[in-house]
Amino acid sequence: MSQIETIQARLLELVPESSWSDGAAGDPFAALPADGWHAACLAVRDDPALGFDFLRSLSGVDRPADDRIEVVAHLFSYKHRHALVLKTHTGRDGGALPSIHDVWPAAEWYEREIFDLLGVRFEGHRDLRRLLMPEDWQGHPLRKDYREAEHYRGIPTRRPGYAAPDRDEP
Amino acid sequence: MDALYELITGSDLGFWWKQLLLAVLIGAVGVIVFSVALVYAALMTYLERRVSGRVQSRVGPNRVGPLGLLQWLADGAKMILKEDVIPAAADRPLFRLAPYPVVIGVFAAFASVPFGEWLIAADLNVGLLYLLAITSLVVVGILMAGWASNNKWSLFGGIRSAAQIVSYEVPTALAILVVVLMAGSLSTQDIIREQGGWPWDWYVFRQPFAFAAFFLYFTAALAEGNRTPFDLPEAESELVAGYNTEYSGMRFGGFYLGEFGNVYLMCAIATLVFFGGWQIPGVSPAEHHGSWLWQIVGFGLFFVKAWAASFVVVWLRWTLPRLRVDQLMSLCYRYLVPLSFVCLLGTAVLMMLVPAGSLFDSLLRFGTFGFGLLVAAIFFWRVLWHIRHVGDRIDLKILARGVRGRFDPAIQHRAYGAFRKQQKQPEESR
Amino acid sequence: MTTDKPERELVVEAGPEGGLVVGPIDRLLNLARKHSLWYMLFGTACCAIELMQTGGPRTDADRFGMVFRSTPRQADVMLLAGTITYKMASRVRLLYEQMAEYRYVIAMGSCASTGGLFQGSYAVVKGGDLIVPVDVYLPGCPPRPEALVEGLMLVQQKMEREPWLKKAHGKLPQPVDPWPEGAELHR
Amino acid sequence: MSASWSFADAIFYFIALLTVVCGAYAVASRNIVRAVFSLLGTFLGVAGLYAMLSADFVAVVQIMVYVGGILVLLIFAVMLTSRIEKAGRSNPAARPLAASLGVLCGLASLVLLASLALLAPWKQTAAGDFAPTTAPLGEALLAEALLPFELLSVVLLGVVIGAVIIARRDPEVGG
Repeated sequence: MSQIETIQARLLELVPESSWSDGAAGDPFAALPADGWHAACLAVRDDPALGFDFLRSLSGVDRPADDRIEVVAHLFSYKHRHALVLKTHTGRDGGALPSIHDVWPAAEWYEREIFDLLGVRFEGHRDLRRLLMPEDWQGHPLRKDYREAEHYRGIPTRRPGYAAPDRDEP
Repeated sequence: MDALYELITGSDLGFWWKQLLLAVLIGAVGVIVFSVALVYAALMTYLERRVSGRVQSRVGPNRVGPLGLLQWLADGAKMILKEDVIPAAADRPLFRLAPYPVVIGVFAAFASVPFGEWLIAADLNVGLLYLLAITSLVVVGILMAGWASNNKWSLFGGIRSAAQIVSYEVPTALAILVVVLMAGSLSTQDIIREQGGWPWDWYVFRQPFAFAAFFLYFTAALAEGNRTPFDLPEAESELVAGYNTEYSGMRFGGFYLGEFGNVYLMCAIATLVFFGGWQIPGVSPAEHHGSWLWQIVGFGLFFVKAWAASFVVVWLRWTLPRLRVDQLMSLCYRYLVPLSFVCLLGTAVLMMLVPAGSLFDSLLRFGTFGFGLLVAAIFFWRVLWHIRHVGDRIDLKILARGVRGRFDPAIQHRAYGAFRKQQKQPEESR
Repeated sequence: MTTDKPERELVVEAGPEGGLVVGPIDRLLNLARKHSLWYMLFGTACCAIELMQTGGPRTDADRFGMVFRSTPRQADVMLLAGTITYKMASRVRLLYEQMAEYRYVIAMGSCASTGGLFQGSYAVVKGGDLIVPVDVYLPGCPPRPEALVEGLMLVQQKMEREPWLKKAHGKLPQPVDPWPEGAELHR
Repeated sequence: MSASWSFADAIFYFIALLTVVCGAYAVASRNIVRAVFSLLGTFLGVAGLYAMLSADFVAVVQIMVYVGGILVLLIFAVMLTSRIEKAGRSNPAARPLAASLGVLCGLASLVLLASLALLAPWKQTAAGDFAPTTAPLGEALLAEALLPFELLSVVLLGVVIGAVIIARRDPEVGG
């Protein structure tokens, strides 16, 4: 049994509601429903056979066609030297997810970034402020249907009289 | 000064005329001292920038005047022209007042610094003590600036500076006391007169404790003047610009000049206390006293000694990294203060046991002098060793050829030719 | 608010007879001013690396009397060294406002001049002149230290031709400030 | 003594004025930081008065100890008080009861001092020539007044040791 199959078996044991995908175009991943997200993360971290002690990346993907935003966690275990991708999703309008910053403290800023750029609220996050954009910014720039305002606090967002690439294409 | 004073008091002018003339005389002396001190402080900034340039293998300011010598004039005029910003939340009266104690503290001290035998504004009976006392006004000014700016970096800078200056005043004063003990006087001129022109007559080489006291004094004075490696109050990586963060224009200029004036001051004190002041080798004080020529030579000697010490201060600044606050304090209280007490006690014991002029006294003196020479020789040998091991980049020949070598393209080509070739080759092969 | 292109005529061109009369006192003051151009130790992105290099041995800005000061109060020229994000914009403006008069601004590199490479980005200010009045624009990504020194010398030339006494009393046009008095930017 | 003012008299009155005004400001100011800083003027003024009394050594030591040491210590102490947050009204002496008490005490001592000054038979002597005082002071300290001098130094030593013991952190309680 290869390493990834071991992980798959153990994961299905721990989190039965996860659906496994072999990830035809990339890494294999496990998709979870939003309400099992926090428990699943805790489980894969604390299980001695999995032992994912390191959150390599936490990112978000906007999928307007499915009307949802996916959140992807790339995990790694220093102990066993294996990796795993976990995915979950939430709705685009006011979607919320449980925060996992208490599982991996590194998630704190990642979640702030996802909140900032995609507008996912992470419930239980202790300091959910915008990370990259100014705090009074309107909208979430990485959403596919984002349209930039003409001005931000009086600063024109396009250079006056300057042919800029069209950013409004959906 | 004294002669003019006697001329005025001895004349048969009316009472009011005498008073007026005396006031004018005092005012004139004040203005002269202040201007001289200003120019010296300003020249110090020039020295700082040129030496830092050389240390970092740059050139330094060279556009204003010959060799950039008038750079300080440009800076000064610029500072006067700049807007004088007072932050809205600042404590306005204190903010405006703060530069004055600093400027007064430093420049009033110049009144008691001898530039030559005749060139001293006030040869005070308690001269050295006055120098140490009046410069403590600087602390108050710095604290005032730190508080009044209403800026946390300013306050940190001000408090650090105050703690540092107050602490290091102790070893500074104790190290100077070693010499006061030997000279039996606090007057700056008396201390210089007690020494001689030859290096082995200087107090620094009189006996081993004085030699150690010089290094203690120099270290502690560096810290008192907020100079690197003790420039924590204005560490720009931590505190923006320390206590003068909020100051602009000429108020900042006051702090700036005060700081550099302080550097010259500490070097002048080192010169007069340890290095024989204006004494000329082979010229007796009696000969010195009456002759214009010797006065000028003495002035020149004092100038050279003090500026050589200033050069070392600047050199240290651009060589050494900064200390931490706790290291700074432990250096003062755990090493410098006990060591200076040891020096003071040792000097007293030596003075009790060894009568002046005895064989053992001469042995001590020349032994210390020889040891000093040895230290200097080892130091310069190390410097040369390092320069040689840098590689071809610095050619000692060019130093030896002196000024001419710097302007003669042929010599430059010969000296730097090898280095240039080395540099070109990798570019061509790429 | 300000959407018009800021006017960026040099002050020199504003006078009669092709230039303003610069009197002898002005000349002297300008000589002092231009040789003591202290720049602010401030960088927003990669151009700041070249800014550091400019103070180093090869270009040595100190030859012209240009040294850095780390506090805006004591700086004469602000170098917008690098990409300015919207989040940084209020800080840039605040630093500019903290500088004591007279003050000059150099937009160093493409990003600070026009937004440059990040023209299409949602997060980048499209040119430093949208938040502070800019005197000199330096192209380059980033400009070489030599170019930066040339930019500083352009500021010197500008200072040289300014009738300082008149300027100090506000009788001459200044570079257009896109942020008039009272504009809300920083809190 | 001639009634006419000399230059030295003008300086004396200037210094006296500086001392009194700064001292009054230190007492009356509502801003405790400014009050402490105004002590600088008082200390300098007192040093000036010493200098005018030909006590050069005492004058210099006054500046060194009071300005360089005690004033800085006072400033540090004031900056550590909790009232400092509202520096504008940080001096509790401005409260009516305390202020009236202070004024009463001040008036009483003023009356006492003034009556003493007026009643006392002042001995008038011609102003002596300026003579350095450092050497006589040193000799007095190490000969006549040796015992009190040494006792004082023992007291100071005790104070220093006590301060160190109070300030020392117990290594077992916290690092």
